[in-house]
Amino acid sequence: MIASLSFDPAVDYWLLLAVPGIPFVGYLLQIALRKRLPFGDKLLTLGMFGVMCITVYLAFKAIAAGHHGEAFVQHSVKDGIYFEWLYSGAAALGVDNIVAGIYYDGLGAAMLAVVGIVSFCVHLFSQGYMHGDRRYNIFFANISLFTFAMLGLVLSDNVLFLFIFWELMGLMSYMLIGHFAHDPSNPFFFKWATWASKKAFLTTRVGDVCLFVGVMMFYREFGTLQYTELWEAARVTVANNGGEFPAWMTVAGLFVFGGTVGKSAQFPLHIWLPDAMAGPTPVSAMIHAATMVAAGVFLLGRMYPLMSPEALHVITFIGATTAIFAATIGMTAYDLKAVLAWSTISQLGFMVAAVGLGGVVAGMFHMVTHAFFKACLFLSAGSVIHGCHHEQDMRLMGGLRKKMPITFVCMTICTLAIAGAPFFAGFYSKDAIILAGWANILDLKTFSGWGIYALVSLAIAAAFTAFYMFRLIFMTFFGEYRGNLEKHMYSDALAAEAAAGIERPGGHHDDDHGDAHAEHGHDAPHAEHAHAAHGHDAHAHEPHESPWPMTVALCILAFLGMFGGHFWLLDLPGAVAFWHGAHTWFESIVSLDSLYGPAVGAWAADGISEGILDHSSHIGHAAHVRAVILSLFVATSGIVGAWYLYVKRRDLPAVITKKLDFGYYVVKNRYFIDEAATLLVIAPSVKLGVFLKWVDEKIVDGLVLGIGRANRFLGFFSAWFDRIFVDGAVNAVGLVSQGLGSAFRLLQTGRIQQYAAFAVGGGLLTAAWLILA
Amino acid sequence: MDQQTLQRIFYGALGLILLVVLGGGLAAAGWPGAAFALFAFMTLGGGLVCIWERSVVRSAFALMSTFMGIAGLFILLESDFLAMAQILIYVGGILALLLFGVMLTPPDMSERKLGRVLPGLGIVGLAILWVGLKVAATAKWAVQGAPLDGRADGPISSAEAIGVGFLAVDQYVVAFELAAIVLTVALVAAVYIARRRLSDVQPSRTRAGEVG
Amino acid sequence: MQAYLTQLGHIAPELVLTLVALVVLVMDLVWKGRDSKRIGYITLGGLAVTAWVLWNQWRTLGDTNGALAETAFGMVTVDRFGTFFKLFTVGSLAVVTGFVLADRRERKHGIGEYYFLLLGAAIGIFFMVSTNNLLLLMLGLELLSLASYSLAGFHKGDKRSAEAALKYVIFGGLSAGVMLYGISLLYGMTGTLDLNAMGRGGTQGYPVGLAAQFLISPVPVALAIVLVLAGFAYKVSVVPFHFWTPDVYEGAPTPVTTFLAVASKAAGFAVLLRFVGSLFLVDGVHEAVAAYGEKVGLLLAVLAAVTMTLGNLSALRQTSLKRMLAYSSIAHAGYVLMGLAAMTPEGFTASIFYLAAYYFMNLGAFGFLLYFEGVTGSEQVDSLKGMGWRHPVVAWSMVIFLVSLTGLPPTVGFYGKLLLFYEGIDAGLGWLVVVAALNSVVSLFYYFRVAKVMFLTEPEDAVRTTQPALAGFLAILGALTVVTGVVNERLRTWSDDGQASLGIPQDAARR
Amino acid sequence: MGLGAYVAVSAALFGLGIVAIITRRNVLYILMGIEMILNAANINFVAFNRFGDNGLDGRMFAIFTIILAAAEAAVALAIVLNVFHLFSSVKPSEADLLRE
Repeated sequence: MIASLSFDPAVDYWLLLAVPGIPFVGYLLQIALRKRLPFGDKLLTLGMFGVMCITVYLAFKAIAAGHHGEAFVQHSVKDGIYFEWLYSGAAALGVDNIVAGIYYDGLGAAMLAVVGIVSFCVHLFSQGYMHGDRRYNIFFANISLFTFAMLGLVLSDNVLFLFIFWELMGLMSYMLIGHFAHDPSNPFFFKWATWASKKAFLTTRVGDVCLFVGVMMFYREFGTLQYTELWEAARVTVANNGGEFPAWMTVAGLFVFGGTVGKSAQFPLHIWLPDAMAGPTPVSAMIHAATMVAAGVFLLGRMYPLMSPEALHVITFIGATTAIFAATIGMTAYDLKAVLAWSTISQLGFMVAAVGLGGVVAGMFHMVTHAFFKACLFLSAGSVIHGCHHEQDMRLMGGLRKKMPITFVCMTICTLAIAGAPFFAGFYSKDAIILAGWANILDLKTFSGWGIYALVSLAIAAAFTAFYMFRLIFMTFFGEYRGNLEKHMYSDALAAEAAAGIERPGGHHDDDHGDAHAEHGHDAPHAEHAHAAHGHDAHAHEPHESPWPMTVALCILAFLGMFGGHFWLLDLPGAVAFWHGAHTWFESIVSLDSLYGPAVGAWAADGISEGILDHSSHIGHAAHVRAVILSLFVATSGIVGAWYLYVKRRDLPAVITKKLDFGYYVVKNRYFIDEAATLLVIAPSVKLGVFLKWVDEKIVDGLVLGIGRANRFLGFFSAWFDRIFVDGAVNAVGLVSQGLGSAFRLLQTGRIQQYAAFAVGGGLLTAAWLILA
Repeated sequence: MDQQTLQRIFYGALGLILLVVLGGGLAAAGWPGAAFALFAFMTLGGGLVCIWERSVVRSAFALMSTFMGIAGLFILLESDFLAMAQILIYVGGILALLLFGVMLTPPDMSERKLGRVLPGLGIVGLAILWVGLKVAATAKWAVQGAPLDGRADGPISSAEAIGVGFLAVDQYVVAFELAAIVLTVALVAAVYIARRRLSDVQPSRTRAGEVG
Repeated sequence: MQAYLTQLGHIAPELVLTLVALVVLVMDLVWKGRDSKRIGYITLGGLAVTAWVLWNQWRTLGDTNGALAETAFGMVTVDRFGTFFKLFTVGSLAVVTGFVLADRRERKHGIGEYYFLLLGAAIGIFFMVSTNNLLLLMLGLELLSLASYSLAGFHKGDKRSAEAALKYVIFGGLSAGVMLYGISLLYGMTGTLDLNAMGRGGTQGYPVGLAAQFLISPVPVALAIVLVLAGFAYKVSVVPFHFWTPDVYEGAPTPVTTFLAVASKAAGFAVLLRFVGSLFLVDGVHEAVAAYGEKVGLLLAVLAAVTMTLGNLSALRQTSLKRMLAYSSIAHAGYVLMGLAAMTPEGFTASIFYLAAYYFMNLGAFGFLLYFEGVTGSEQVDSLKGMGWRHPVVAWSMVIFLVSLTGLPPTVGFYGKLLLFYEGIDAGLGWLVVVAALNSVVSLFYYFRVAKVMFLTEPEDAVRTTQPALAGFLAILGALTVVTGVVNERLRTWSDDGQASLGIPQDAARR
Repeated sequence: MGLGAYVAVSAALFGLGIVAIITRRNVLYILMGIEMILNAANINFVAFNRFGDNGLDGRMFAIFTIILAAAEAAVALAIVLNVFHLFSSVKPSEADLLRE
């Protein structure tokens, strides 16, 4: 039965077209009708459910084909829906038309399914989470448009359209981060959201410009923007160049990678992502964890054959650095969402590093599994925050295990997944990345110092990941609930922070709790203010489980976080082989051949160590066993460490913190990268702006004024000229059009015989012209 | 000049022109020429009178002269069937229709005449004359060069040829049928628009059941 | 007999449509005009059948390079060009029928005649767009005109409607007479009524017909061409034969205005395209004739420039939406004429494509007008105050139509204009393209005044009624306007197929 | 008489028709002017057919023109009557509700 599910262009292309179409129509409806659209949120969610069904259905087709040994080949514009862009103009420019079409392959199938599922879950979740928001409808409209953009990005078959959707996503990210910027009832979010949205927009713009430059470089050299043609062009170019990448390709590739650095929050442009947490939590889950930030990695996957080895080294370095550096920061954060944000950056580093190491399939795989469990983690965090009445500080939580059982179970599953516990989704993908690193080192062909650096960094980062994620679980769900306690183990630290004027994002969002505490500032001890603020609502200060739309969304994602790595339900032989991790569902549909086509695939594989490609080979086997052991080891060490520090010996963290005094201070302050950016980039920019303004005011204006004076001095000619010709021209256009309009109106006398006379006269004139001409 | 004098001058001039063209036609081409001159005069003179006269009824009758003259020209052009059709349809049908119209509308004697007619006549006439002369001087008509009276087989009755042409598969049958549709549509339209009912005058008070 | 049946098969769409018209007439008599809706549905059903027949014809014509070698009954040219415009006509007539059904101000009796006359006009269009024979063309044109005159005056108790009909019939009669005279001159010079034969220069280097005339002087040809063009120009309201347009559009019932502005105008352009193409551009045309075609092209270009300028500038000051749309339709005639003036096959394609684009956006705009006549009972732009918030679906659809009429992306109007501009430049009419671009800017002002009034002013009185069916239909049209603006491969191909069946050689680009 | 004479008569009649349409104030004159123009064209058709000796085209066209003229006259008169009933005038210049 499953075998009969083969890709049918006649039907499936229309389904694919409907996939971005549904959220777009939803967006239009919602934005046009706003509150007049009855059950707008429900409608959009329903539409998104349809999208999810379509995408999952199509993905299952792909998986089924893969499991039955059929190569899931690329379906491209040649046999699908497409339209020619610049139909006439391109010919005039002397280049080929840009054909925008649908490109659907295994990676696309997986990515679509991810976006479809996560979008649906986020829509569902938001119904509970955003309930009562002032701009509830706008929120849904925006998130629908974002979904449209993301789906379009995945489906588009050329880099130009990828870029267009990329920018659209950037815009929607900006709007969604700034969602609370229109809500003055919460001063903290009000300020933070405005600032964070701007920061995110501007920071990613740096990367986007790089991407555009890179794309244009490729377009200039290759004359095309289609993926398939780009890959082939790269292969031919390199072959003609004696197997070496030309230097410009390294440069262009790095420019393209710049886009990834911006969008996927890689070092050093990662600074926007933690602040993007100013947006509503569902947005964080969808945009800043599962989909948009993954687009950068997706881009790398699409552009991989264009990357020279040198570029790949840079990519490896950046990815590995990001992975470990973000992980260290994640260990020190107390804000629930901040931990997850840093974890996201770290995981994105894993993916980028994987691509750099040649494990492009592994990177893509991790992108997919990560989307599931990270979305689930964020939504669980949202559920916790919602349950704790918009408190985000982990130090004010604890013991929620009993009060929010569903959330607890879901979050724990996904934490196990991200930590790389066996049988969970993250295990397979992280294992594949470690394997890529190991094979990279073992193989002479690809060996470089970067590989060792990457492997070590990634292994440590993986251990750190397990540590800080379980730290999160233990702090949030274990122990006793600290939200209501006046005195607990963190109260001194909190009071000190409050005294130092450090604002916290939590506890301020109060659509339903009044804004009484907004006035009396943040210097009051938290417990007291919590009572004062929420006192009028008897049950409000007790954490509670979230409503069903939220928990259902959590359960769907948690299920995928558990089983997303390996659908052994589908295919028994795959289950037998799962120890080898060889036949995950993902690898059955995405291989280098199916990603880039046979010719380019083989060529791309040529530059990759064979261990990554073939698990049965000597290197592959050796690498694989070591990789599995290493992953198990780091995961276990991280989990045990977290358990020891946050359950067994809860006094130790403070001691360690004290011991590490300066180091902790540096990490806690995010390595001062924001400050460095301010000092090195922003401040000079501002200074430059000030300088240019000065130049403009003093010199340019002065010059202009001088000329003006000279003119006046010379005589009235200039003024006359100005008045008659410049003003005159502007006025004349208006006058002539008005005047001619009036003149034409005079012709329209309403008298038919005069019309006839005019017509005869006009006809005679025409005839005369034609006769005399 | 008062109206009376103008009328006299106009009709006097017309009479003179008639004499001149008749004589000219006779001199130029014998009796056929005279016949042509007569019919041409009927045609154009009728048109002139039609424009000149201020009574609609008179104008309508002048137009009849035009139509009859054209019928005569058709006979000269060996299209006797057409001539009959011209008289039957134009004089018998269209003109009768026009006369109905004339009678259903009141006479309008306030018509200004010379001041309004002459300048227009002059300008348009001159322009058309200019164009006409240029055309006449340069036209190369697709003629076979056969003069009117040089034809061996003499006048033919075109009725049969036309009748066959109407119905022959590869000639005019489509046009014929289309003409039928045109007439049907015109009939329906004319009847609908000319038909008057109470409800047309008082659109807001349509009485139930009033149909027709 | 077999041949006869085959030939009948070639004019099957016309036959079916005639049958539908007769059925409508008879059923109206049988039902004594009591049931207006049922007649409307019969009309729609008949149109659907006609469309189906036409579609089959379109497909089968694909086997013979888009056109049959032999004319049916010696007169009817069966080609994809004609079929394209017939489909266009059926499509717009179906919409107009829907409008009649939705028109709140339409009285109930006489509705049988209403549909019959509409169908009669369509029959006229069917014949006139699919013939190279001037006789049949004239008959079809007159059939369309006669039906249109009476339709314009259909509200016979309404002074404005009656006045519109009077103006239309006078201007139309004059134009028809003038055109007939021009045809007689062409006939005199060539000895044939077949457009394709006129330009052919005869064999053995001995020129006949127009070519022979050109040996002596082009003056008589110029006169004849101007006279005939006057007849077509009146139909598509090109300056200086446009004067009737605003008055008649304003006075006629809105569905009729829609019909005149869309179907009738497209049919006029169809015959204009065929006339110019067959006379000057088709394969085998004598070189003297072809050379003269360039001059005619220049004339058309000048007329196009004047037409679009006049239309747009006059529209600027209109307070009545209906009258504004009338002037806008004049301006659009200028745009379409631009592709014709290019005198290249691609230019013709662009014109045809633009007409198809015009179908979506103008039907939509007039549907909007109809909708608001039903709501406010007024045609004034000012009466739309604040309606954007009261009737969002219709208002936003209208915004799409306005965007498309202005020619902004991502609508089909933009794409159509892009093609026209491109072909204009390609044909060396850069100045005309500049004029057209400036005109588009001018048009922005009055189009967006409508949007401004709808969305940026406060509503004055309460909402009265809505017509959800009409609103939904407009939304669909709006969606189509956008969709065809992006995905118009198919439409372009169809336009090109239609153009290709005219038989203009690809190298007809001479400038 | 040669072809030129007929064409000259036809051209003159055409001119008269135009003048009638433009100058006379009564709408019935306009209709008469239109008839004149149609008749002028008819003379041309028949004359060209007669002298050109090329089938029946011209004569047939003339017949169809007569038919068209009849149809048009019927419709036009119906419209004129309707206008007369509403405006109590047959002067087209007095029906000028629609202008500018």
